[in-house]
Amino acid sequence: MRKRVCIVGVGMTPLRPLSPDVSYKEMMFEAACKAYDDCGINPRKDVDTFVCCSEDYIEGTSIFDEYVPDQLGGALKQVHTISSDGLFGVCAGILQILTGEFKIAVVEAHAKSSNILTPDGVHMCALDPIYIRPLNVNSIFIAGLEYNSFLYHHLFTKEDCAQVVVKNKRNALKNPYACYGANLTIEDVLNSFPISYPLNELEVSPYADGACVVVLASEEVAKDLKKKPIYIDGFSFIQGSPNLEVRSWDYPRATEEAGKRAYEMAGITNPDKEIDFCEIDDTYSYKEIQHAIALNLNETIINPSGGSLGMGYIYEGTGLMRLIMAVLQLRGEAGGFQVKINNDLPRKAVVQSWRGIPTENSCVLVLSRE
Amino acid sequence: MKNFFATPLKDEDFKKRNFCYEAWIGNCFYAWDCGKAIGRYLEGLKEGKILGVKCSKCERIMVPPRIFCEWCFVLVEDFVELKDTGRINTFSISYITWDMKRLEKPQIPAVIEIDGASPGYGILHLVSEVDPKEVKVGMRVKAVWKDEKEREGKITDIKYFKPY
Amino acid sequence: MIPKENRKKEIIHFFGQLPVESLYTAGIAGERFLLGLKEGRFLANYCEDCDFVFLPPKLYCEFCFRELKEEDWQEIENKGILLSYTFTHVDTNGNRLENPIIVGVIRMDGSDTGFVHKLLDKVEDIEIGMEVEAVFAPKERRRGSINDIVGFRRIR
Amino acid sequence: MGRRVAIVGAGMTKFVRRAKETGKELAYYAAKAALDSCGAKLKDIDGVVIGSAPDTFDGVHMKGEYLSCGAGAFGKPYLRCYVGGGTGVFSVAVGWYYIASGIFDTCLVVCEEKMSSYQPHPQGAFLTIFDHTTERPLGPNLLWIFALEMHRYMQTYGIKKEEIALVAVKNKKNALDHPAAQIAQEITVQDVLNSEVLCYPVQRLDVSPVSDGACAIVMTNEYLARRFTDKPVWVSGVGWCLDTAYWTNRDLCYPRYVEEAARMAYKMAGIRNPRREIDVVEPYDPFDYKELHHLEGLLLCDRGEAPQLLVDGKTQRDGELPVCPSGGLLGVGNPIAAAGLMKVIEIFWQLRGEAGKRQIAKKAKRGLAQAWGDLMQVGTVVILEI
Repeated sequence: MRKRVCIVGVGMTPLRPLSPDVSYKEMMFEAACKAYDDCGINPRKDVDTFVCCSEDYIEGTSIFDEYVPDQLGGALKQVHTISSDGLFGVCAGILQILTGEFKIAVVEAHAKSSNILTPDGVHMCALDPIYIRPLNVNSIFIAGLEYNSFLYHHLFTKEDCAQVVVKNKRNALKNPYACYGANLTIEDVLNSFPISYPLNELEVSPYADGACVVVLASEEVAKDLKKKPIYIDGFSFIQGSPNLEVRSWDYPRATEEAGKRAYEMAGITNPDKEIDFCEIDDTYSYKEIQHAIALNLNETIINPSGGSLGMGYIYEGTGLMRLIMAVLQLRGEAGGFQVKINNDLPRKAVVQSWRGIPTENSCVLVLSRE
Repeated sequence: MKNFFATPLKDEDFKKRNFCYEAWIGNCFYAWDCGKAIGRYLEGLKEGKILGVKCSKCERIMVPPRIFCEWCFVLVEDFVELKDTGRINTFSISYITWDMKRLEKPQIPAVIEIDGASPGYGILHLVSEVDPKEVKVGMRVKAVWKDEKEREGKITDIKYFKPY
Repeated sequence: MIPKENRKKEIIHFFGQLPVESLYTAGIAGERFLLGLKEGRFLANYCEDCDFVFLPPKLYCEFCFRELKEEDWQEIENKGILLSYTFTHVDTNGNRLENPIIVGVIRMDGSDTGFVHKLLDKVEDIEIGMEVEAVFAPKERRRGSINDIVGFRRIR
Repeated sequence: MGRRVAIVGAGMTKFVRRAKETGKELAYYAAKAALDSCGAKLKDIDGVVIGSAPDTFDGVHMKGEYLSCGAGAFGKPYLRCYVGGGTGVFSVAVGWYYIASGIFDTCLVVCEEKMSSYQPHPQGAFLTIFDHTTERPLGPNLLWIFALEMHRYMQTYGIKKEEIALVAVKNKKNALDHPAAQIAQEITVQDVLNSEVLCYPVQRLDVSPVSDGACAIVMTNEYLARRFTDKPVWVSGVGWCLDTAYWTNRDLCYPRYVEEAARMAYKMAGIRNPRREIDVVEPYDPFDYKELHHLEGLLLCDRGEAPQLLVDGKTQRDGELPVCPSGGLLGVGNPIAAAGLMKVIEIFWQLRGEAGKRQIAKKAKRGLAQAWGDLMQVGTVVILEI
């Protein structure tokens, strides 16, 4: 059997709509301290490699990776940036540990969404500069097109999607890390502002500030650390096309492929039976349903944390925050939002992330307690 | 596919825009949270003071301030007031702007080691009121502050450093 | 953890921007396509290995990396069907719009891609599967840009 | 070291001031040329890595996503790595860990940069690399930090401008033999010293140009390597290291981050005495003094001694330790990430004896490529062996 990599420590700051009391460095430092304390390591001595996930336009700084080492304890050590969602960064960490050259890897991702005064302007810059941007339409239209195509081709209704919002925001009420918990009705969702038909404003994950740090270790090292490790049984990350014209509008094919590969690696043949709960991307309400179908998870408990609809969307940190939520569940540390399967802690979980519009990609991890 | 291939646009064609193109001006504005350490630093500048921090473990005094010691990885809380004098660690004489236009009066950027901070701990700033030919590494310099009323809590509250 | 401070803070934010002004070339395939639009023609190209017609055309097939050559280019008809649409009620700064902008995905006849552009019809007239055609800007206003097409409208 | 990783094919575009191609098309040219060079098809590739420096150059947010189709990433695992100027060489380290992990058998590594999109001058993208609160209000530009570092280096070791200028002379001349070169030319030390002073001590001819271009390599595990080529080149060591962001708190006279990166790579490659064991080296040379600075950081000479190697002619193509036989960034051009990968490709060609007119005199068995980036902060090193 292939060697597995373990998650040995997690740390994150509770998400907030605003965080004027701390700078991004201070926020990262707080999350890093928590994660190192969680597994009882000293980053200056014990960590072999650091991965930071960030995008320049989100930070407002070119070559942002300059500013990451100090607050993670990585100065004059092996640090690099993966410009992608935190979950892809975890894959980069796993690959490094599997080479045998590294024992402990740290993955960080964060967002100071509140510091971006012109988020729509920033998102516009992600569109193709020749074919799409000159149309001068807010990039949210891509979600509208996807949503409409999804409703047309699949047997789901607008109400089903609104129900996702209601469920996730309600779940988030029990989650102390979440900042957008609410008790809503389907009507509330359907009556909210139609930002890009059929997408309503409440169906879009609201932005938040927060930092997440995850510590990975090889199986041998993990045994000697503070807490029982969570194992990564399978992982996969798949790229689709950046060109809207060849995008698959009604179905996330990259997620299906990533799921297939991750399940194969983890030896999972019947996900619905074997997976106890999942934390999958819900940047927009319909995305949760799409991703659940693509991952073959129809009966499983979905997003007990409240997802990004309930917790908040922290750009590249979103995938990592979902991973942390899944780890807390598997460890039995989730408190008020703990999932129980026949009075026992869950054993296996799936975590998935997507990088948001206009991208087509997906990263899937299969976690297990044993 | 052959190696070493690309289609260069000639300067002339570029100037005349003899090709299909799109132009875009980014709308990317930010309000970065200063947080604790840099917030204090800027408030200090407004009051005409340069603040540093001291690590309780390795006892280094660092500037600009931060709430952690990057070498010991501990929390740092001890703010200390430094002097507004220092010595030039290294400097340059800049004759151009970023887009390669000539400057009428050259600028002298320098790394200035601040008195009161640990040796080698400096900040980036400008040196002025001196003939560029006279500037030397190791030269003693002192901050020239804006008037109290004009200071707004920015690094530019120090207009520049001058020899003294 | 970071200790709390009982102190009125004077300075909370620092304002700035990422000043980015860009000039993008349309590229080798893009230029040819846009010059076609300028003449009111739709040019596409075909990857034989993948049996796939790209619109807008590409220099290469992104699925198999075959270089798309001269003989792979073809003109297609100005006619297609609507695959999806949306009414966007916010502008590029996030401000709400009184009248939504309508965007659609169009599969032009003879192509395999979903071409994204604006729709010119009224909100109530639009349905998935309807036949549409491109409306070009007046010839003197075309400059070799995606906006040489004003939008698409239903064929009655 | 665990599993062995090979480079089996390489390709690159010409480096030009302004390319008509989009960034995607440039990436495609390089990637396709690399695949063709070893008879590989896109379907043979398991994973894709892209390296590209600031998004603001191309002017596209999430540039990694934007470029993915040109790098052949459709339906494949794909990551964009990013360590500023060090990205080009670092992307090979990512390719290495893709394969050395045992998860992927083959990998395509592509580096692209299209700096000309930035208006009015690509230098503007560097205005925002400084700390937004404590430095940017002073209006710093990229040349400042180089000038500050260069001055500190010269001052500390008593190095003369004439000695440093020799690097520009050597590299621009070497580039005359490089078919991708953008600004190859024969110049003299006097030309460098007489060129316009931009930011003392940096002068016009001390600086590499802004460029558009792309490079790509194909990497495989040891079992598949010979299926693609008779002459695989092995990646025997990779190293990287990022120093603190507080650059005004460091002594700029010595690149200790390059030393740490080199030590990591030497250890992995089992190299005890790099001065004897490295045959050819491509250190990063966006500015002429940088080549010398980096030779010292790579432990290939003592601190402050690199200029002597150059003066003695030891770093010429027929010397004891050929340095930048390609012509480097100063001669071939500097599309940031692509320039780093160009250096790795040069070592690949040199070791295979395929460098044509650029082929070094001695028989090379082991070579090293290095890049540098961020706020004089990151060192990335790759060691190749045949």
